[in-house]
Amino acid sequence: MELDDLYQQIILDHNKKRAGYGLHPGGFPSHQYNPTCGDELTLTVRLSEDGATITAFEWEGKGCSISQASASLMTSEATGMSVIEFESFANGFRDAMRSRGTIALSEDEYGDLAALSGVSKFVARVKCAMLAWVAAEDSLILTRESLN
Amino acid sequence: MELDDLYQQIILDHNKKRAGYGLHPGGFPSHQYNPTCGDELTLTVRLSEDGATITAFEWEGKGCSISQASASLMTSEATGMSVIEFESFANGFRDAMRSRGTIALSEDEYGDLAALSGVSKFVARVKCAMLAWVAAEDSLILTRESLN
Amino acid sequence: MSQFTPEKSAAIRAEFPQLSETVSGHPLVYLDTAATSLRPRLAVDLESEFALRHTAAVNRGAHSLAAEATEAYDDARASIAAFVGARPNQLVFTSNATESINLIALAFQLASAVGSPARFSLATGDEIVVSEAEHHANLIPWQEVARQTGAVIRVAPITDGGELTAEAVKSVMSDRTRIVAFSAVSNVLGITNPVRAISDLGRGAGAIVVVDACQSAAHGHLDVESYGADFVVFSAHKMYGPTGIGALWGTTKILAEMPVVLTGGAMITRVDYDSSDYLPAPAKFEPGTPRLTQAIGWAESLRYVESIGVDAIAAHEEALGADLLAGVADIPNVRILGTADAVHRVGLVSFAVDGVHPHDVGQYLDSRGIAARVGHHCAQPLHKRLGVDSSTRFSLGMYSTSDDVALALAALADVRTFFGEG
Amino acid sequence: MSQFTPEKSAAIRAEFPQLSETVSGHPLVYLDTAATSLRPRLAVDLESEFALRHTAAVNRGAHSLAAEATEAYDDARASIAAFVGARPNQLVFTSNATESINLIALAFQLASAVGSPARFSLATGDEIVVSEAEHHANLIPWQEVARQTGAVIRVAPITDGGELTAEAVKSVMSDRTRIVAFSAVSNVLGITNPVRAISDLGRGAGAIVVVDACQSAAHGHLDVESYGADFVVFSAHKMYGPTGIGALWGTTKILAEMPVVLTGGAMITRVDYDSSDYLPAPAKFEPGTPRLTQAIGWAESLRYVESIGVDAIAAHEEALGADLLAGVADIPNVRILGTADAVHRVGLVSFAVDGVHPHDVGQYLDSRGIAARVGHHCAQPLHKRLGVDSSTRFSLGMYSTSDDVALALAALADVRTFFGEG
Ligand SMILES: Cc1ncc(COP(=O)(O)O)c(C=O)c1O
Ligand SMILES: Cc1ncc(COP(=O)(O)O)c(C=O)c1O
Repeated sequence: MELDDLYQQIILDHNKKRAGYGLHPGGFPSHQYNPTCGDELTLTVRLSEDGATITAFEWEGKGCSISQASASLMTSEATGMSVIEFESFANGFRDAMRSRGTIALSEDEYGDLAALSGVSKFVARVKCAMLAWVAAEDSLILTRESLN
Repeated sequence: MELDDLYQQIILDHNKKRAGYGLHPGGFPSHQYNPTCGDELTLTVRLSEDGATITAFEWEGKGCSISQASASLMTSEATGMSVIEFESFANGFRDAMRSRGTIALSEDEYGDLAALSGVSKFVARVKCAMLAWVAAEDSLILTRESLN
Repeated sequence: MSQFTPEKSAAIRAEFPQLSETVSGHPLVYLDTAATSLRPRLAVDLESEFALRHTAAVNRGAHSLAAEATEAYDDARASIAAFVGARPNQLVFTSNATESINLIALAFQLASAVGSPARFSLATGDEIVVSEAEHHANLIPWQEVARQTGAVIRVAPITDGGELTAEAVKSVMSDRTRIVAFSAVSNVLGITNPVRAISDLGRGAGAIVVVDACQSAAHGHLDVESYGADFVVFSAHKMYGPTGIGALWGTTKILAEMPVVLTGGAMITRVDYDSSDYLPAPAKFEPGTPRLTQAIGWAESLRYVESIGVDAIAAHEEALGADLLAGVADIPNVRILGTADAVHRVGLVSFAVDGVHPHDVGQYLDSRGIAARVGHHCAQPLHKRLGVDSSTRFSLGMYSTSDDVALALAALADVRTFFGEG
Repeated sequence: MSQFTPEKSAAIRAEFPQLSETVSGHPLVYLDTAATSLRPRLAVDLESEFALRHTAAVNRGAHSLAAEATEAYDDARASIAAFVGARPNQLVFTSNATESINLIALAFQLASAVGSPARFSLATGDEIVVSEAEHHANLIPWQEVARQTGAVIRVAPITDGGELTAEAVKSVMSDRTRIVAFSAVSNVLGITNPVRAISDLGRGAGAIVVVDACQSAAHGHLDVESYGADFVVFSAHKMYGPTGIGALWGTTKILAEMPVVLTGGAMITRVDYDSSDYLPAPAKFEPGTPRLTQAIGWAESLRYVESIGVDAIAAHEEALGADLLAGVADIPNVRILGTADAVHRVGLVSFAVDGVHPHDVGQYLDSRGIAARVGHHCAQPLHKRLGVDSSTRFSLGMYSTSDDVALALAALADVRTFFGEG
């Protein structure tokens, strides 16, 4: 396992850039916590008025470069997706992360997120990469529940 | 370790003979218990009026041949001893039992009790051989306390 | 009769180096598997190898060694769970079955002290049902619960033949029954109890049902779900695994309801000076550095058991056990504890020899190389119930052979003569 | 600087096979001994050998194997006790230090529920003193005690430099102080606390004093008596011993007063269906089948430590630790947790790297073969107190060398550059 598999330049950049960073009031924020390292992240998914499309991800939190870059890259790549699209997008991402290096994210589908493919070889870091995604899925559930 | 070291004929005989068997009312009986096997033994030491001499051992109990023979042999060999004599006699017996085969009981001093020498090689059985002796020492203490 | 071919038996025995030791100058005949089983070499070797080359802190830190150790530990839990038909999250590691039962008992004590959670809170007059045949491990913890909470122990009678029936359990149940705790197989009687029927009775009445599976695990197919209980406990060292590790299995629901008992690191999410939040089971019950190499070794032992075949082992032990039982029954002046006619038995028989104390019986057997267990086998009340203080026990494992049985029976037949009773 | 000659170091390292493993293509530099220490071959080998050739039930049965196992187990206890300056009857085996503390905490919970024995019964408003620097293992069990009994946790402050003084402990004590629990050495700070002074304060006030000696055991001479406490706890796996075993040391008096917590077989004298009588310590606290091979392995590990010399190891680790500390302090933008100027430290340093998260620091170090611990090290509140969420830690063992230190420092110096912070 090479360190550069994990820390591609795009990741180091997004760790600093942090697209979507900053929470605004309202919405249904989800707070996620990683007990091993104490990292945490709060994220709100914003939907279009008809509830069908993701218009924004807003998040704040502290954590390692993988967790920060993953949140930032998700924001960059998934903003504008329909909720349905995002769900399968997130499933695909999770499958790749859990694959222990056997599934790579295609650049066609995942764009810059493909840079996170290497994480799946570092089992201890998969949770870091998933933190923002778990928060997004949870925020979507909270949003949907509020509609019922 | 040979089984005959442990079970000399004298022991097998005393396991049946059980000198001193039968408790009578009065005195200061001591009850001893071996938690590993559930064996128990109650023994009363009877002293002469001046409290100096052991006139009898009375005991009842159930247990293995070693514990029964040890009580019976103690009765045979130590009845009539002075309390002081018995104390050092019992100490010598204990030392031999705990010696892991390095100290043999002399026939001159211990008579038929010397047949128990072999027990000391069988660590798990030392407690059995000591049961009556611990009871005797305890009964003596109880008796002495009653005099104070 | 052995169900294994001589070749098969020889191959199995070669995996257990202790079987080539001698005792009192005779090749060891190990008939004490019910107390603790011998260890297969490949499992011990794997455990050493792990200790020597892969030691690292589990669930902590990002370094590769730690990640690998964590994975190995999780895999071990998953494979032990699979062996007993459980999901990994339902399997809590403990030190031994005794500790497993204590965790449950302590949960009751802790909850009762504060009155919550309700399911684990007992009040004066609530009832705890155990059987007359329990090991001390499945009796004394309940006595402590009773002592603290004012609950009452109700003892389900066994028959004179040692059998526990669902009716007997029912006879001591009432609308105050809150706990039903009993063993799948008594370690003295070897008789298989009607576990499912008793569990159904207990759970049907709203009680929490605890099954002590120490003697049924690894001697036949164990599917914890099929017991229909809330909790099932067992120990690795009776399943060809190491000392120092055992398990508490619980349904997902009951483990979620059960309050924490032991606390500390590795079972928390957030900790402040005043209070802390806990992870879900099994982590919730496993504070501190885990039994890492023991879990690895246990899992490997069970893999070995599976490679031979659980059903094949059960058939082998049952057939050999029948011979053993018949052989002991044939020896004059030897009394078997518990009926020899029970429909289902494991390969285990306890007995009393007329006129010869079990310590002496055991010593004599030992002089002929036979390792048998003597004493009350941690079941004093059961022995009293059966009219003896202690007994001698032969118990079989996967490595036992017809020769072992023959040698044990021959020696047993000579015991009374040796002690001048014959 | 290493206090061992290169030959001596090489001989020690040869005894720890894991040191010849590679990580990320580099020879392993193991700097995580404070989490769990590597295992010497001779101790692991002895443990395997015992498991493979001498397995038998301890404290039970008359067969020779069982008698031998019992003797070996008792001898192991005696030699571990001797290593820490204790008498064998004062040393209770547990699963780990966490469980040791929990036994004490549970004794308080159980006693408080029934109001007896008085020494272990707490009432609302009674106080439990801990320090700001405690491991979760020495904090959360007390929170549970407080939650149940209405007692209150009082936290003795450390200085910004991480030092705990007797005065600070005194400042939070009152006439309601019933328990004082603190670590001899924090696993994050590495600073040696004034244990005796704090114990004297606590016991002087009639409190029960509990010392967590996890990080002081096996890194220097440990004489439990000299701590002046009621209880001292430690874990084998931080002392070159196996996982799955630890100890609770208590004074003879306190162990006699302490109520039983875990119950079952092997700790009793007489058992009826209704109630039972218990043996004295340590048996009273050790129900069920003991951690046999683990005790044997632990004792052998300590024999190896003694063969090298406890004082020599302490001097070695202290000298090397001073280099490590100075080296880390010299790297720009790295902040050490706790003062670097403490008079007594063990070979351990935790730090934060500006702009780089500890997970990333650890991952980078790992890529250079260095096994360091990252995270909150089971001390979340302490990290918060020091203004960080988590940190990276280097810790030394008897096998650590100047090369290890140099490699770790060189890698650490490169971390910020790699992450574009340099
Ligand atoms: C100071 C301190 N206390 C307690 C513990 C807990 O030890 P264990 O996990 O072995 O129970 C540790 C180690 O993790 C420690 O360093
Ligand atoms: C039926 C039964 N229950 C409980 C136990 C206790 O097991 P352990 O000593 O491993 O905790 C045993 C074994 O001694 C047993 O046979």
